[in-house]
Amino acid sequence: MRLSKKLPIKKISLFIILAVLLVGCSATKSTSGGGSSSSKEGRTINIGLQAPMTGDNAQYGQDMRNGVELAIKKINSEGGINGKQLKLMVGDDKATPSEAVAVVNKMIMNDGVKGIIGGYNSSPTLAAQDVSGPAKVLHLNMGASPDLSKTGNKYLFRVILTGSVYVPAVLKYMAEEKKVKKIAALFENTDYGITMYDAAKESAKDLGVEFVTTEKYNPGDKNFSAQLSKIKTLNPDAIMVVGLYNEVALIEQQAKQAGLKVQFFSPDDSMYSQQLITLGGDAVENHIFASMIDLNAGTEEMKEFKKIAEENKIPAQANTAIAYDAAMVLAKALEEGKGDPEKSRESLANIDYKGITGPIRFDENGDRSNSPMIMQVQKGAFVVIKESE
Amino acid sequence: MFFDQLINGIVLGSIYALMAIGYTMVWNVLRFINFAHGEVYMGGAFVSLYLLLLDTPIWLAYLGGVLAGALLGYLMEKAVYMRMRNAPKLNLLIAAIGISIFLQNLAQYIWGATPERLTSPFLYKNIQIGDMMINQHYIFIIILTILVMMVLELFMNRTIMGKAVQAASQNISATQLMGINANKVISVTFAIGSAVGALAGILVGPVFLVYPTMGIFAGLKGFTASVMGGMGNIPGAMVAGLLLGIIESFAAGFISSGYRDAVAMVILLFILLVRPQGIFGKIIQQKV
Amino acid sequence: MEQTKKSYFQKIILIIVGIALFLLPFAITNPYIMYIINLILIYALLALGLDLIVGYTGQVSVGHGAFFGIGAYTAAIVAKKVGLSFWLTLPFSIVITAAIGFIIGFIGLKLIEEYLVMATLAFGTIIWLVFLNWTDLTGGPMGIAGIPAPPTIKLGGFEFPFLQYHDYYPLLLIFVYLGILITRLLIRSGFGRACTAIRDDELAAQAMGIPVFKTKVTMFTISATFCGAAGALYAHFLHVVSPETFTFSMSVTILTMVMIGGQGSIAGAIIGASILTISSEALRETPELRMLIYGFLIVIMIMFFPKGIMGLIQIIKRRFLQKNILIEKSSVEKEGLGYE
Amino acid sequence: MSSEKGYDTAILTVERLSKAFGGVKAVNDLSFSVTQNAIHAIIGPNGAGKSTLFNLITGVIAPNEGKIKLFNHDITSLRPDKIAQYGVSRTFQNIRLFPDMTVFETVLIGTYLLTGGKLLPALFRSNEFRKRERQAKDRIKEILQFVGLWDMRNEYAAKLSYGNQRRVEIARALATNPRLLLLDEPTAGMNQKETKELMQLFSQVNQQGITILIIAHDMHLVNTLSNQITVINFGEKLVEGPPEVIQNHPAVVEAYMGRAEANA
Repeated sequence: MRLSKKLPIKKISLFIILAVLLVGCSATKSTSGGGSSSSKEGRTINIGLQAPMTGDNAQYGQDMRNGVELAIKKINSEGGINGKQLKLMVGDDKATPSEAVAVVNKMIMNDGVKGIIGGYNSSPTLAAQDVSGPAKVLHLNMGASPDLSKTGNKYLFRVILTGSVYVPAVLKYMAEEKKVKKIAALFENTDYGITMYDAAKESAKDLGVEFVTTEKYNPGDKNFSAQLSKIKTLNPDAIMVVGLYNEVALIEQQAKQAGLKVQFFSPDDSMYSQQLITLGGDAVENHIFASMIDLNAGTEEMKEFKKIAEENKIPAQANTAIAYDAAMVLAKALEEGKGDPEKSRESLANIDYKGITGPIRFDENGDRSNSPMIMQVQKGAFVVIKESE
Repeated sequence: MFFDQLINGIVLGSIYALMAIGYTMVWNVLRFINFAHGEVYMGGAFVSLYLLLLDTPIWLAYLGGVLAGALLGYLMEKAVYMRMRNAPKLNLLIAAIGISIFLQNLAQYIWGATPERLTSPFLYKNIQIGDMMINQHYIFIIILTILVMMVLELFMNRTIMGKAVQAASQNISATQLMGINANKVISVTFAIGSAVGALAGILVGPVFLVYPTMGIFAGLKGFTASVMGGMGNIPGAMVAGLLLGIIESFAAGFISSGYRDAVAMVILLFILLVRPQGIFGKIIQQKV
Repeated sequence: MEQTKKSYFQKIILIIVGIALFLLPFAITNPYIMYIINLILIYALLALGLDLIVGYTGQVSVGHGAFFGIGAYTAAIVAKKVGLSFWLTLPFSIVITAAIGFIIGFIGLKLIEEYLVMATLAFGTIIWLVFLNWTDLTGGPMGIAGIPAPPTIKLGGFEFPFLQYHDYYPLLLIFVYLGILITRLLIRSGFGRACTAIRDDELAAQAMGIPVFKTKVTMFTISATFCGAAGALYAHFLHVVSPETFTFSMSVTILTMVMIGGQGSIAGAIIGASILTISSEALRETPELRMLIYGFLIVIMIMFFPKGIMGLIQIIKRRFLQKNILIEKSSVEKEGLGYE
Repeated sequence: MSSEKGYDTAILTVERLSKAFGGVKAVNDLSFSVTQNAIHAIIGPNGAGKSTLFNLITGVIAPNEGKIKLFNHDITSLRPDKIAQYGVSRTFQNIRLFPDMTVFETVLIGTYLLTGGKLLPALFRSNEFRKRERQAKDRIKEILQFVGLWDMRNEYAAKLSYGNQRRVEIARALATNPRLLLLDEPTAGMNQKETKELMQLFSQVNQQGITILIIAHDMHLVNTLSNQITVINFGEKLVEGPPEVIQNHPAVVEAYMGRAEANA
């Protein structure tokens, strides 16, 4: 009895300790935060990267980080923007909305970032832009969902194409050039997979293509034998796979093992990674997808990018290039804004920048409207089989 | 389709069975669920992968992975569990979960998050039976699983150490009567269970890839199989693993692939409710 | 009966500190810190809830993340599809989690301890898969976004809108206080004592006339309800729910909070929630090492402080207050004599 | 429980009770009855089935055959807590205390039947609730003073001496307000002085109108304390009667006494 009567004292003392701890934390944080907020006048500008750094999507986050770091290195070595150096704050959103909100909160409110690149996935981005929008922080994402065009957030821009651009392009190619009629869809049960599938269903009507079956798999699944066996019995002309490249590689491997010989294609350039070929081997040969970037293009920008990638011993992946571009335009917008978020936004909305991923311009929804090219894996390399229109 | 799913089920089931053995053996001696067992599966596969990158011959790389798995299990026991012998089971459980989080992220720190493929000498060859194609690596998995089970069965019933492990499931101090140190029995149990778990990870590597979080679901399934077979019952775990793989495969093929993992969980709940001693619970009692 | 002046004094201090904590937002300007504190409050409610069943009743659950999720999703669905405000979604969440908690408790608590762990694990995984796959209701992997903030509270001439993190703090704090109050009231009743007796010795408890199964199921239901309420708060606070939040690792996080803080202690649950949330946020600076360190800390804590931080404090206090106890005992003896 | 009247002789009746574990019959076709206000002893060699009998009576295990009646209620196979509600309380052969509780808290658990486990009164601290809590606490004070542990009420029960731990267990059993108290070898492992004190305590308990059923090894204790003895061996009743009869019964001497003396 006496012991339990003591509880309050414990609680009080601990609450006080806790409070002190919290205040202590906030004090240390605000000194670091203060450092960055004084950076308005000081020598650095913080930029945030919101991307999955752990978990199943971590590889994409790593690619993005490489790209952004390359860009920042280049900018800083050339004297920074308006005489200030850029500093990258990496936040791991674990590809989940709640973590994304947490990291973006921290970046904006504690680290005082002026712009955010990311996330890679749509639903974390959708959740995070709820925080970045009201704070007037530029947010350049790589999500696929059309919902990202409908947020009404003027500070949200998308540096890749939307699913509603990629999907019709590749589907049109399949229908017209490959004469495909019956398609089986196999997509990951995430917003990305569903978005792409919905877009495909939409444009399939106009092209006279039919989806004979739609199979889903849960994120992280590595065993697709059940779905593939089912698809095999339906004998489709082609299979549209929507997923992460390593899973796509696995799917095609397992299809090959199951004796399923059919044309595979997927909507976008998230396939565009050397890893696809490393993992898939000859099983991914002939895989077709739409892409906004060709790493073998002979443009000046591409050459330069590849050069600094090589100098820094970073693999030149598509996502790395896209993130690199994003960081470059963000830096440009911040430079022109001169610390005023409204002006920076204005500048980004009207930007016309020649990037490695082609010309970068944003429409009123913050989306790019380049038209993609069609690529295919041929002899272990990515080859453009149809130039962008 | 039926035949396809059956083969898939047997392959999956072999892996589950191998995983289940580790859970069941540890349960036998310590009566707790080693949640970090999935990380042994992952660790073994990663070490094999690493050895292959160093141009080690493939068999040696596989063997190295298995040994590394055994070592990992042994170290887990020595470094953590052994120091917690008198702690409540709940604390052991939390410690195991902590180890699991630690090892997953250690693997990511060292090797990165990108899934990698282990090579297999058989992966690109198929065997034709009628109009069905069966991958040779699948057959390799099945044969090796059977082999491991036979060796394990021999070890358990023909060697003193094996008998001590069995006796330990009744009463850990009973091993003392056989003149064998209880801690040694526990260490051996961890090492063997982990070696088998690591082998499962290595066998899966060429098919389902190797990555830091690969152990989570494999662990969950192996654990389900060990409950199905009756906790602590090694032959039960083997059969239940196979059964689980086949059920899951058919459920995924004929019901819904989205709920495939739920099937295993529903089975787990059902078994716990209807027959908590496991499907083969009787076998233990007869053996006693 | 040993209600001395001292304990009244303690009570008064407690109340003063409790009220003073409402003023915390005035001292904190950084909204990010406020956000973390709010998260701590939500986690504290979860930890309090889980502690009821783990710490006070001795039944281990690794499925309480699912109850959290059910509460959050119920609130989200009711708010979005029916259009009800927070004050109506909250009771919905509570009722539904209570009902599911009752069912799961009824099924799972028939099992022995180790099997209960497995059953709750299975339950948690199933619920997560349902969140992920029942796309029509839960939005599938995309979850549900745009959950409205609670409506503005009007008190006389004052208005309390929910616009930024500072505004949520008092609401969350009230719920945590409510959780603490309910826990205290329950623990110091026949019911609560029955729970601790079951934890310590089920057979002896039963011999004293305690209906073991009924008591356990009741406590399990209450415990689930705490998590359901926390879920509703979370949904309206974060405005978004998605399946990955409510996986097995959430259940583990809550359990770890309880264990690290010290089971069977209100202060322990709150300390555990605070420490884990803060350390998880502090480690954000090093994303690659974050979970590595986190896992390592869990192992170390559980190995060396098996009774959590409260256990540690208990030991220290016992050492320091040895004298004190002796003095108090003699006064107690006097009191005893006086009574006769 | 008004049915009590008219049964002033037998309050507990065991009829043809049998329980087997595997192939071994722990209790076999056992019948006996306990009269009101008696101190009834059960004796028998180790493994005779005495503790099993207690577990059967208190509902911890269910019998294979036979009936147990308490105040003419059939309590066979009821849950232990239900049986406790009928006024049966017990101590355990190996003392079972709650490891994290003080003496006071431990005995407080025994008042569960008085305070009840209702939620709403607890949450709203109703007058009824407060009254019962007060009653429970007063009762504990009374009991702890009675067993002589009032001064140690704030000590951790598990840290007390063996004899005092037993007293705590008895106090906890008394707190349920039993009419029948089952004591399973309460003096095992105690020294002479402790045994004597406990015996005194038992007769005091008995004087309060509580019937006692006691398992004991100590013949001296049984002979001086009890007024009825049932001797069982291999789960079966060997003989029954007052101490004077049992003491000199040849079968008892052979089956039990001889061994007990040899042990001593």
